[in-house]
Amino acid sequence: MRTVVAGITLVVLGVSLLYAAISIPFGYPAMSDMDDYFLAHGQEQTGANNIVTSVVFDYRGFDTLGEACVLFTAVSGVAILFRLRKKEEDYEYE
Amino acid sequence: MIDNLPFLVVAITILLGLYTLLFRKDLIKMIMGISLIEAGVNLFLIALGYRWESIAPIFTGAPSLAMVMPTVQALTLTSIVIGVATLALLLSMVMIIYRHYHTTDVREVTKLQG
Amino acid sequence: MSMSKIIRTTADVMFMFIMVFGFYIVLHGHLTPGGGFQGGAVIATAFILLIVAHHMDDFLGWFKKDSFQTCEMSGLVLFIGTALAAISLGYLFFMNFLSGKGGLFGQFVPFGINQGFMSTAGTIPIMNIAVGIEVLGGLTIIILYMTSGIQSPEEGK
Amino acid sequence: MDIILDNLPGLLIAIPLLGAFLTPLVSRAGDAARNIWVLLTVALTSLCGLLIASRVLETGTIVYTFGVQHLSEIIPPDSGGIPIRIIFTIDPLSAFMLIIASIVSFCIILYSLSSMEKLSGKDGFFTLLLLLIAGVYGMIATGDLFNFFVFLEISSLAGAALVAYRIDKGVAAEAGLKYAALSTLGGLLFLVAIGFLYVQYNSLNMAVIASRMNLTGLDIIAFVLFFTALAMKCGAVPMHFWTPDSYAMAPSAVTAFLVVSSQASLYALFRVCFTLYGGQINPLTVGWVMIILGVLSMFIGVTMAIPQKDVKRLMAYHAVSQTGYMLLGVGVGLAALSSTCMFNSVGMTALKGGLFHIMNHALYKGLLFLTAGVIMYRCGTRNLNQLGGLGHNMKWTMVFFMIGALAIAGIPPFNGFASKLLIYESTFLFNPLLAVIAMVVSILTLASFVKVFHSMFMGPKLPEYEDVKEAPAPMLIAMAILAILVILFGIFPQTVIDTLVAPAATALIDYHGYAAAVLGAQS
Repeated sequence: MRTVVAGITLVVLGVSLLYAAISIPFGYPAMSDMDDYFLAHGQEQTGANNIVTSVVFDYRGFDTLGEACVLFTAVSGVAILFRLRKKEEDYEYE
Repeated sequence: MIDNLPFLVVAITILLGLYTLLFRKDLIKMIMGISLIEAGVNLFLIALGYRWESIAPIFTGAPSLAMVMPTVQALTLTSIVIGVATLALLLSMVMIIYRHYHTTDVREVTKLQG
Repeated sequence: MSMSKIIRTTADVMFMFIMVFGFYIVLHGHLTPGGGFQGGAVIATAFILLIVAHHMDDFLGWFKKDSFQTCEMSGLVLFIGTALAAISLGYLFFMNFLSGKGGLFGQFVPFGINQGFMSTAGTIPIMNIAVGIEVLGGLTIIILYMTSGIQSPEEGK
Repeated sequence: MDIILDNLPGLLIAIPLLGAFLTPLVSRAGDAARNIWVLLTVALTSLCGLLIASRVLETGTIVYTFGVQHLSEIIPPDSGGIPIRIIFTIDPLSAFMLIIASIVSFCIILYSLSSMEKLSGKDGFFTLLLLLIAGVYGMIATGDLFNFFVFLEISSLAGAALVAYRIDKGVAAEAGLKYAALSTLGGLLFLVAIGFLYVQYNSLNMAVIASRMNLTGLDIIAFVLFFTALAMKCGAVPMHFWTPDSYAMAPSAVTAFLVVSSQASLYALFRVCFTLYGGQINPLTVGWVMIILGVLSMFIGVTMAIPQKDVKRLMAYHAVSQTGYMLLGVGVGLAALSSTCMFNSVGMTALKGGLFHIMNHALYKGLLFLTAGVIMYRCGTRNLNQLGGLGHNMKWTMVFFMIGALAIAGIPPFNGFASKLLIYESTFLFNPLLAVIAMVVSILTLASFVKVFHSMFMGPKLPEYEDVKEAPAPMLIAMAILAILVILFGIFPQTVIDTLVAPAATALIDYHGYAAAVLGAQS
């Protein structure tokens, strides 16, 4: 039963991805006004030559704050998984 | 049609990753499937922002002014680091499961009935 | 789990070069391709090279695990500190209050191709350094925990 | 002072993150210092959340742009009318969810201060709890799709690590792995859908995409991906196999907040269906899909809950079935949108019922999980067969459990009844069969909770629980806050509906207003 459901999801997602692959023109984006604004004004407003860094740290800096938090979550998650635990903390799951 | 080759590669990578995730029985292979899907999605995001005959959006000594779309690359950077973080957490959980169950086969690991 | 003598000596030598290259990527994030995350990852590979080449206890002899944790925390606090400083100066959160003001990193950059000046781009270099330190500490701690997790299969260690 | 009031949305996320970053440092100075630090951070954040909610309910949608000099610079003058930065758009619906998150987050931190005393790794636990709270706040308040994805990942990772906190001989780690793998998969599908929208409309802001949207084949695929990704995350039936495991294995304070984080995904599902694809999708078909999901969740949740013998697994299945009620309520509201006459009579009450049920569910389900946590904290086991006769010693916990159980079953004086009544009225007019199923499920819920109440609290005093003491003070205060709110919302439902739920429901439907708030009325 599980393989049937998995097969259906695989086929459905495959068809939708292939349809998308055919219908999106590669190299000719439909609209690019936001990106042209970044390219045109990136240097004056943020002063950085590397526009990607200016987008990462200034225009969409809040994403990068979330980004650093994701990495910090992973570190604290790994830290509490490998911590030194006292013996009796485990709950006997029968 | 041949111009859309990158999106075809994306579709194949994501399907391969999903196949490994859904049909493989070993936990480590399932996590490999997840990282394959992540690679596919990152490639998809990058390929969305490409323009023909354009260079990377860096003005230091740039040969031409026709540049690729920068926002997508910022999204991909974030998505890659999220991929690293998820993989680190998933793999350390599998290590813990292996330490207690001494197996990584999904069928034996289901003490919790789903 | 330590490698042969040749690998250990080359690792010690290479460690310095990778560190310098990593800090170059972090510091020149706003001019050349790269930035906080990529540079931090390169520096983290320098530490992981040492972990792989030498025995864990030797490595923990040189660098304490707490030093990486403080490294990571200071990077994060510096990052959110520069962002909060914008609020204290009366602007909104995450405002680039240094760019174009002629101060620390404030040189004005006109549109067009130039060879890149170091003291430009306001708060972006500061954030680059902060994220570089954070990723450096974070990735090394993850690898330290996972290698210590492998070595000791018995309960609790 | 007005600097803080203007920057509230930014501070709403900055304070918990700063608190989480500094917790390991503060905890080196001892447990008491860390407890004070964590409690202070959460109290400040909840205050921010409530302040924002009250300002939004007074002055309408707040739009906060990150990285500009003044609050009014949403769209840069020379960018042709498109916002280019990340924007927090907090409309009455987000304010409604912010109130839930603030109340429940304060209660669970207060609760876990004392419930974690005997366990190890506490600074990691509190760091992750603060990050989970910050992630849920971000998911609720953001108006930017990719920013939502980043906060979705933060709350998923923090939630998965907290689910696996106890490790329990690998069983909790397995539940955490299941939760993390599923959330990552959901997040990746969400990201692919963002890519589809980005390539066509070149924007990540929900308001801009909504105003530029004209439905193409790609948008329908993106909608399906959004729907499955968020349905996966909110514990609706087809993908609900992670909910019972992770809710049962996580520490009970964390479970109470995982319920709120699933509701944040549910909020995002409604945001996508009502605002992002406002006038584009056919409300009847999507409404019926939501109704079917809701009915399935209700029915499967309850029927799977009855044979359970682990208290928290039983409550987890009830959480799945209650999510079904919310989906049913809002689904009927969405389906009724297709014809205005039906909407005026049925749709508005259904929407109000569904949204009000989100708040009630967060309150009484949080209360129930906290009571289960007290029993786990004092008796060390969750197995119903081994428990019994706890009513003699644990008076307060019994009272709180009774309040929670009666509220979930929808008994009149409590808040569950108020929202379920709204859902029954509207679904009965819409399609009588649905209302009948909803009532049957409600009766089954009451039956299973009576069984749990009897097996845990009634009966003779068992020898091994002879000297079991009542829960410590912070846990009782936390449960008392939730219990008082459950009773208060039950006795005065009409005032709560008029002040909180009605503006949220109107804001949900009015996607033009949402776009106008961000784009300055030329959308």
